[in-house]
Amino acid sequence: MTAPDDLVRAVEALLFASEVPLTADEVARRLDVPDVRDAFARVAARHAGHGIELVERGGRWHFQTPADLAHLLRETRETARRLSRAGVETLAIVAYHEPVSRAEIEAIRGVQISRGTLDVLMEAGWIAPAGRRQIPGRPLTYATTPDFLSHFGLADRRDLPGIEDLRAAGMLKLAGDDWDIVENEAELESADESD
Amino acid sequence: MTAPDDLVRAVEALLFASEVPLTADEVARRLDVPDVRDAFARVAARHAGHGIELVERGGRWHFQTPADLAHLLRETRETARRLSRAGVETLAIVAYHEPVSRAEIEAIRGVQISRGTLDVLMEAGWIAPAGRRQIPGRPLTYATTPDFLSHFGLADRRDLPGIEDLRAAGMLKLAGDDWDIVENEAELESADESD
Amino acid sequence: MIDDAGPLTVDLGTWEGPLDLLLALARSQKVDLRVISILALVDQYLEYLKRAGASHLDQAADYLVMAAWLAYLKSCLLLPKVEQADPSPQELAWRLQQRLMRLDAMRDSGARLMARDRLNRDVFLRGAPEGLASDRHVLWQVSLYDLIAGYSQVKARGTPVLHQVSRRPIMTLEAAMTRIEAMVGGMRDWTAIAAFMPKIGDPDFQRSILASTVVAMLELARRGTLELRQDAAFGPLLVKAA
Repeated sequence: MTAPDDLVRAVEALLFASEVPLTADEVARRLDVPDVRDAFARVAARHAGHGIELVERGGRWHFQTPADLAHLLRETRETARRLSRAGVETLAIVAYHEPVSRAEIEAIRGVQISRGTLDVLMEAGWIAPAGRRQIPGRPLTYATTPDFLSHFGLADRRDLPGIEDLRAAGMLKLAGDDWDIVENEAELESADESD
Repeated sequence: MTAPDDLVRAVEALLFASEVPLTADEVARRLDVPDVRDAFARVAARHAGHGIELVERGGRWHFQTPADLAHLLRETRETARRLSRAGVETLAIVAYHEPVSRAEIEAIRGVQISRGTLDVLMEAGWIAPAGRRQIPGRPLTYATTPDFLSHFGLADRRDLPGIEDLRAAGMLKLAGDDWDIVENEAELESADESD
Repeated sequence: MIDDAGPLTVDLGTWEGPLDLLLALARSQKVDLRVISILALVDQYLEYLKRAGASHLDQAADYLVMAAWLAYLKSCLLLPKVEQADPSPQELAWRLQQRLMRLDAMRDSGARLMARDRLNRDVFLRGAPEGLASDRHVLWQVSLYDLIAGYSQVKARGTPVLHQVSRRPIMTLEAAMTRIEAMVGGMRDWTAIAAFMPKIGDPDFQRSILASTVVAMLELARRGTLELRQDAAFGPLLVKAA
């Protein structure tokens, strides 16, 4: 084991002490150095396979325990609240299609979504409003947040399970192209949509 | 670097995720092993000299960042801001008339000054309280500091240009200025000072 | 599970909308969703709906809309392939298939997402991080020129005000104190404050004299030169030498 250089030590200490995940830029700015990528890689390498690991989630880095030790740690922590089936489907639709409007989510699921479903996902910090679509009615769209990536252990949206296959199969295109049936229905439903 | 054994990994993860420092007994009980002393020593050795360290305090163990890196966890961000006009004028009045009370500054400026103005000048280290005036109400007076002189490159407060200099330099356009009148007024007004 | 449910009465409440039911039926064909038989699917859907019975019709309007649409689709598919409206029934059937595949893919993706190593369930963050703090320190920018120019402005602005103030007839605090100190030596008995005030007609000047006299007396009382007494609120203020 070689002695760590000062920058690597400093990067490690900052990431370890921080209460929130940090981007490489934030760390570099705090340490007043041009680049910390190499130091990040060295810290990550030092911990690989140990009881602490450094991971990247949506460009932000944090230390966490490895998943295989979950059984040792779980009992002290409350387990995450179970999401309803509608919640799970809605989250998946947002994650794979973002940004996506409520009417588009409903078109894919074939049912209206209750107001509570989006609220629960927003309260969990996993999705957030992501601007309005520039079409008549200017519907609000939703997208996932950095916390979503952290929570589900995704370095990037490209890590979403099977997203490339789904995209290649044309499954991730939103209404407006070849969705006449859906669109008619979506229009019908959107008339019911009060908000 | 050798592959860490499972117990060492588990000890490390447990101490990392715990919200409070843990005793060796607590860790041993959680992991259902007779002794963790050796594992503790190995975790401590792994981090020695790095940006994370395992320390014992009164029989309880926890991770912390090394003391020599503590300065990295606190950063001081310097932002440059222009002093407000009220601030500049107040500072000038203190410099020319010190020691001077707040009511006197207000009398000279012809407008009230907010408490914040004096606070900013004191925070900047340019003025400081300079005792109370021995008149009714015992108002606090202010004077400039050595930092003030060094910031403005002055050897002495008397190096500030006087009224005649200002007039000669064309900076003072109005005729009929009289220091005595101002000073009389300052004394008069000090009787009204409420704070 | 749909197979198992076979002859039982179908509770539409179990499915979230017709698409959900259709997907369940399509899956019951136990083939790749890409090759399901739309005709078989339509028949199963209508059959299930029939079994669901009238008791659920009130809450099943959208199921009936879908049933009508599917019946229409089926009839189109069964008709000989002549000049048909655009889109063709084959096209519509394909789209329905796509829709089911898509819903199925999202359902599957959601399950895979939930099964990932999740924060605070499978992986844990540091329990007690020190935290990073940011102190803001403001560097105030002001030059010597700003300072001098600022003072010049104060002086230039202040001058006219002074003339106005000096015209007002005023007894200064100093004057009042000198006057009272000179007079109070002889006052061994409680004496009303008015005795210390010169009789002058100008009411503005009178007010200034009263104010300065009272403040001067308070100051002299504090120094122990005289004593003050007031028997009732707003009553006459009495003075005597200490």
